[in-house]
Amino acid sequence: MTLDTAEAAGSPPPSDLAKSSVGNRVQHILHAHPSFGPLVVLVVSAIVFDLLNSRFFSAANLSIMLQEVAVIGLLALGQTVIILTAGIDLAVGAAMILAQMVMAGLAITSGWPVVLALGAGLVVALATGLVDGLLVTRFKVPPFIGTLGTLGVFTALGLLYANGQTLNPLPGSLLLWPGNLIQIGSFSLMTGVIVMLALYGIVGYALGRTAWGKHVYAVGDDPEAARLVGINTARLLLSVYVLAGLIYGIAAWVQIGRVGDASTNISSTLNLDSITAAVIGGVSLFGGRGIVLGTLFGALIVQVFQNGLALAGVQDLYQQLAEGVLVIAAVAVDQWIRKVRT
Amino acid sequence: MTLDTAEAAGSPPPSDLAKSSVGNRVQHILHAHPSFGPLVVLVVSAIVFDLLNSRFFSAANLSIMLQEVAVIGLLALGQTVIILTAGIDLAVGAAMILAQMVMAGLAITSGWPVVLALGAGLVVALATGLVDGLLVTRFKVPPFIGTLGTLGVFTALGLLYANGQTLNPLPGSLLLWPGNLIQIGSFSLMTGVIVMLALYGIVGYALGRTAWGKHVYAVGDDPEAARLVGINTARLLLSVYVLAGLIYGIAAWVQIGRVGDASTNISSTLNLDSITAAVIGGVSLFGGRGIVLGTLFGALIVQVFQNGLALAGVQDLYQQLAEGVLVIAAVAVDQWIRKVRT
Amino acid sequence: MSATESGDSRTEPVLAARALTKSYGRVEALRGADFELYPGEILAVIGDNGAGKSSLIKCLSGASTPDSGQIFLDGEEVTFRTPQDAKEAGIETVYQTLAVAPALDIASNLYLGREIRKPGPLGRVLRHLDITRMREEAREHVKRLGIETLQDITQPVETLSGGQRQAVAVARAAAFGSKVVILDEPTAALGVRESAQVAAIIKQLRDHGLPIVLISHDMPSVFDLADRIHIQRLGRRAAVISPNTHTMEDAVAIMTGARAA
Amino acid sequence: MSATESGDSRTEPVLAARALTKSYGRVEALRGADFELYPGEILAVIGDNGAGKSSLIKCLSGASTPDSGQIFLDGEEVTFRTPQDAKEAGIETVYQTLAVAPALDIASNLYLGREIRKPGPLGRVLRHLDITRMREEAREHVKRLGIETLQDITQPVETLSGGQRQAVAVARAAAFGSKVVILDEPTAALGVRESAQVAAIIKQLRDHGLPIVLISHDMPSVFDLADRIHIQRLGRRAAVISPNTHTMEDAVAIMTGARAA
Amino acid sequence: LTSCSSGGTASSQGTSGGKGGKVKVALILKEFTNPYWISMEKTAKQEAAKKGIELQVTAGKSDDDTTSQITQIEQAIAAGDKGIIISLNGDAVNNALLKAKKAGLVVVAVDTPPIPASVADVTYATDNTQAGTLDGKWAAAKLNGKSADIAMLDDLSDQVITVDVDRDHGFLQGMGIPVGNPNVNGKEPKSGQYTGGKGGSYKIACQQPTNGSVTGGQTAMETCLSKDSNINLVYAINEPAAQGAAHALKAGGKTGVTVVAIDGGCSNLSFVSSGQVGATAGQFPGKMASEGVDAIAQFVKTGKKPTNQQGKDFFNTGTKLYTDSPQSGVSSINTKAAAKMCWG
Ligand SMILES: Nc1ncnc2c1ncn2[C@@H]1O[C@H](COP(=O)(O)OP(=O)(O)OP(=O)(O)O)[C@@H](O)[C@H]1O
Ligand SMILES: Nc1ncnc2c1ncn2[C@@H]1O[C@H](COP(=O)(O)OP(=O)(O)OP(=O)(O)O)[C@@H](O)[C@H]1O
Ligand SMILES: [Mg+2]
Ligand SMILES: [Mg+2]
Repeated sequence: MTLDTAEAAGSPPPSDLAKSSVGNRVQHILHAHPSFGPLVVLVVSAIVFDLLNSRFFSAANLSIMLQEVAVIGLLALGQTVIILTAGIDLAVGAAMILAQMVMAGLAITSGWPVVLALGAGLVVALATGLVDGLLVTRFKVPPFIGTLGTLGVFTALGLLYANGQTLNPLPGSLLLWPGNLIQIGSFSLMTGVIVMLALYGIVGYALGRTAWGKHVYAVGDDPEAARLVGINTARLLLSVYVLAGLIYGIAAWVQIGRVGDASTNISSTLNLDSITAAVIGGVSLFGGRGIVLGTLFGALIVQVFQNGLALAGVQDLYQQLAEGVLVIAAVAVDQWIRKVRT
Repeated sequence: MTLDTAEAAGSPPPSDLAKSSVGNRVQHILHAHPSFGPLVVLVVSAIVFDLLNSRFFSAANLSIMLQEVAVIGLLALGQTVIILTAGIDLAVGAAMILAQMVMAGLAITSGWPVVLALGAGLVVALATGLVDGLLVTRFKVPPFIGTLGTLGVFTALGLLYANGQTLNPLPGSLLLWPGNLIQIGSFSLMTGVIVMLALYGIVGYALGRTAWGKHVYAVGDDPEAARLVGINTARLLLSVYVLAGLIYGIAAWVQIGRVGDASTNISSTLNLDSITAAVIGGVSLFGGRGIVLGTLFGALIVQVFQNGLALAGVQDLYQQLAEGVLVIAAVAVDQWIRKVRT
Repeated sequence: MSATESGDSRTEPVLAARALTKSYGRVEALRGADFELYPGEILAVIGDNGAGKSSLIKCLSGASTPDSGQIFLDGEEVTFRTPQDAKEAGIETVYQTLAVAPALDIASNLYLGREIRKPGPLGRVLRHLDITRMREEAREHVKRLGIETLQDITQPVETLSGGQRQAVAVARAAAFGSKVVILDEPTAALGVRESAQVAAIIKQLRDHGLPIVLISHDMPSVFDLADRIHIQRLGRRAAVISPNTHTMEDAVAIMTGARAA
Repeated sequence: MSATESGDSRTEPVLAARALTKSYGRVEALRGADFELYPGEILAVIGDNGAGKSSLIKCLSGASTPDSGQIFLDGEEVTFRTPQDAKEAGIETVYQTLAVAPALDIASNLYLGREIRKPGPLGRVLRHLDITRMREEAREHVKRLGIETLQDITQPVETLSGGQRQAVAVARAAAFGSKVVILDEPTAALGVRESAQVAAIIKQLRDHGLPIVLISHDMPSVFDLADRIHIQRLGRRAAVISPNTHTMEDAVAIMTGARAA
Repeated sequence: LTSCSSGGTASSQGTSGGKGGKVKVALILKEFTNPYWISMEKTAKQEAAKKGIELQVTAGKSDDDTTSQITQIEQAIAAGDKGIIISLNGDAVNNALLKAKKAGLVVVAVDTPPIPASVADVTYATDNTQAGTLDGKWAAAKLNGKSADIAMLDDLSDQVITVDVDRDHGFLQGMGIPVGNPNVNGKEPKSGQYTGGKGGSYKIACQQPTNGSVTGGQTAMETCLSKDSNINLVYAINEPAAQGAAHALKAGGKTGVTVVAIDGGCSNLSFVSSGQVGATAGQFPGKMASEGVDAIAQFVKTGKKPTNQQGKDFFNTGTKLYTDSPQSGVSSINTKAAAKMCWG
């Protein structure tokens, strides 16, 4: 009998760092921090755009980009939590518009105290989440259809309530608070941006550091397994939709503050835009994979592309073309960065 | 030693029909024919709408409903094949519009022979599918992002090519052929509807009765398993996107025939509409589950709702509201019909 | 259903079922299955593939609802609508499909549904998980099952080897069962040493008074461990035998229908 | 690496590998593994959980690409970029994860990638599958493995019992292997009778001259079937032994590192 | 006409005559999110009620959705409506409208003239070029010889629509800037001399799409300011876009920028009175709608189809410039007076 290779009995498993070449290191970082890819894309494209037009990195332009990302960033945050459960929310924009019209309508048309009107708007937003959540959990309607239906319903309700009006809150009103600008040198930071970042922090914490978050991932990953280990998946999903609704309510407030009035005439692609931010940020549409930080980067990447192309003087139609190409390139680069040999 | 239950040794397993109560029968039908649910929804809602307005079942109205469903039905067919592979196509409408402008532009502006112009348009449509397919298979871009990017690109290309023009093909031209009406009594059947039904037949056959179809389902169901059994998943996916592109090209032709001209203003929600038809028809957005017949029913259901509500005299925003509610109800009923005890 | 094997017939079963049926479309998985588990015993459940063993324990653990029949816990009739109900009643189960969240790491999976929070206000108010502690304990739990090849405790379970993954699922049940532990083929993917460890743990749990249901195709191990053996056949309980009075050949013969029990 | 057990050393290996390495991030699954399979033999591969057995055969079957090292088929160096490449070279594999399409029925899964078309123009031109024939043959194949509880041949495999599902995967390899058959724990979920059937089939295939790689944790069955035993440990081949010269205890001791082989 | 028929359930008038049932008319709007359309709907409904007409109001999903509009036209034909009042989303609906005409329906276009104009029997619309020209003239006069650094906030980037081009070009003409290509936006020389008012040098600092929405206007203005912080004149396609621009200017701390718009909605007048929007060219959607309803009512009564004014492609419903900073040579009315004729 001849033996091929002899392994010293009981030799300890080799240390984790035994073979840690630079390539391995990078791979390990990427494994541990999956939103590193989008970050690289963000930084590189920002630098390129600054080379094309040096105003890009001006304080004024940076302030504006952050302001512009506040609302969509918030919507994408709620969307991300839902996508993590393998859901999708097509009614995100409609819910925000409805909440916004309720806030402004109660405060201005119906003359409620602003605090109450704001609270009522948040409650309405929360209720939109509750409706979506119940459709998904109770009536077993796939999230795509449930929220497509409520997209129609919330849009109609918002328009019926608004009755064709654009409402302008009084200057200095609490409703406009998220639009306040904090001057830091020549950089002006909008309060709503701080609100958005704070919410990313809170939701990121809840997802990464609490049992609730682990359950969100587990349900999105394999709902049957989550059910079998004893997670109340229906209650969990409901909590997710309600949370998302609340975030949309806050987005409504930020929207009023930023724009200075409440109207129903807001982009009809908010649902696609918020999903795009999440997917560019590395969140899987099949659920269970991704982090909110990625979504934030995703939203910023889209913003940087739009702003950068406009500043670079690219014409309308070509801008749309270039944006399409860039979005694809961003994700292709991210895929290439995170490619793990199999 | 006492035995609890004695089973006669080697007793044959009980016959399949041993316990076939009516409930069981229905369940079995539903298992074998998962698009039975949408069919029930379709029939019931059609009957209800006819009770609300007896014009609903008039030959004229039925003709119109079928005509209206032809284009979206074709788009939803291509979309369904992609969804079955766990993909999604956001560029479906953009690809159709581009192909349409190429067909009409070459035939009218550039004066190509109509057959060649038509062929070129189909090739362009096929190429859009090829691009999407390559993005997904070569560059590993998630379908959502890949087709979102090409949505921008194809839209821009279509507009640049069209240069703001609406093109009217000559009467009697081949380009208008799908719009021809075949009179059957007072019922007028559009040629494009026959084209659509034929394509549903062909694709349904390919999916259900050929190896290619089995592979489509396998790849959508579990891409890793499909790879391990030796399916060339990249080539398969590519074939799916190219096929879908071709179908969009045919949809472009039908669109020209039906509308009588080619313009870029069609609808920006064709992507959502086509996905909706598939999902209402019971196709899973996670891939691998569903049949094209379901999609056809799904497209018809949406059409019946729109038409029926309008005939019933439901006004403006309330129509939008009611449509949202009905779409949810349709799927909830379907879920309830197919509910299998677990 | 008059008497059962072993002296346990005087005491009341911890967990019992009467005439459970369950069918899926045309397929009848259970056709009136009975079941009894007595305090402090290891009950093995054996049977051909497709005999309805997993279907049976799914009903017992709330993972599925029988079409008809009754389930009793400590003599009281119960209805488990969800696995959570059964878990709250103290029934811990390792399913044949393992029921893990593939993208989550080992510790998160081990503690899924019973996470440990940090001590102090961080845990109480902010509900911060004690991730370090869960990781450390997870490493211990898995080691205890003899798995020594684990290189990285932060690996998502989808990247684990078949056996490592099973170890995570088994460790979960072993660590947390409070009234009954049900194991559906817990050693199928495990190596020789690891299987032995699991056997040792099963014995240990029994010695602590916890009754155990063990589904397995490994006859030698079943005859080594079990106090009683429930033989499932064609969706019913064909017999209950004792490893003392019957041989493996007897068991296999009844199982396959070669003998009328 | 001079000589190997058994008289097969004179002939050339059908399938061989030298110094394969493979790591995933920080985890090293293979650390220079060697491998040889000789014509007409049953080679068992045993080892602890996580020893790298599945990783090894994944490299051999094209399911994954080694970071370094070489693979030889009939003495020629080959690179399998996809499982398809290996399959075309005649290597049929049952993976531990089974690799089935859950929503497809049994026949579709069995024939996935090698579907049978209808005779005549229907099959040639329209590529119509012969679904009736595939179903009938599938039923035969599964029966042959001893699975008798199957009630409905049109069941999607996701609704099959654990053992039934494994039987589908094994039947596939057994039916189609042309040069080498690799089985990664093919009997883990199978019952007593079914495992015996698979063992019989393995022998039968070998008797037809097909060499077989069998990964298993079931020592008695390994010692019963194998001509040679490859012992994997910590990502390397620790030893190759013969069931004639070594006992199970020897094997386990080498496997677990209790003995220096 | 007769009283409201039985609850409107079964439309018993299967016969083509309006006998017994109400005359039915379809009002097909572009979309519902812009208050402009809601306002038009309201007036149309009032007028219809007066004339005893049953109005079925629908709209596209967005302002490029011709698919829904085609469906709605065909349904109106199938439902036996007497006429269609439509604000069309694109040329793709032309054939459907021709079919409607063939089936004997009166087709009235409102707000947006179809191309060719003969697709509709009559069109009631704002003369968008004239509206833009008013803005341009006023702005040129207001500049009083100063150089102009202009931001052009158009409607859509992805389509060429007549309203967009007419207003944009009207503004440029009013300013006295030559338009490059009469069919497309953005082809004018990027700098040069404007000849309106006292005349002076101008520069087109940026041109951005707004989709005619507040957020779009705001984003566009912000981008423009990033490109060129010296902008002192902003043309906005409509009032929502102008409001967004005004807000962006305020947030950016920019003062002394003149914004001009087109619309004339009541709820937007405060922007004009506060000076955030310098002037706006008011249009009269209510007039368009009620004229449309009247035309169809007339047809039902007399069988006479309405027609456009001789030699014109559409019936101009007029436009008035609203501003609190009147300029000599440009006729305008102040916001107080405007409050009586604004819409919404
Ligand atoms: N969801 C389902 N749909 C249809 N049939 C099912 C379903 N679940 C189980 N079955 C069928 O019920 C029968 C019993 O399955 P079960 O999983 O209980 O067997 P088992 O005894 O655990 O077998 P194994 O030893 O292979 O795990 C099998 O024939 C199986 O195919
Ligand atoms: N994709 C992956 N990512 C990270 N680690 C992996 C991956 N695949 C395998 N491993 C690790 O590689 C090692 C070897 O795994 P492998 O599956 O080859 O073991 P095995 O010998 O087949 O074990 P078992 O008997 O349990 O099936 C294990 O430590 C496993 O965790
Ligand atoms: Mg089982
Ligand atoms: Mg393995």
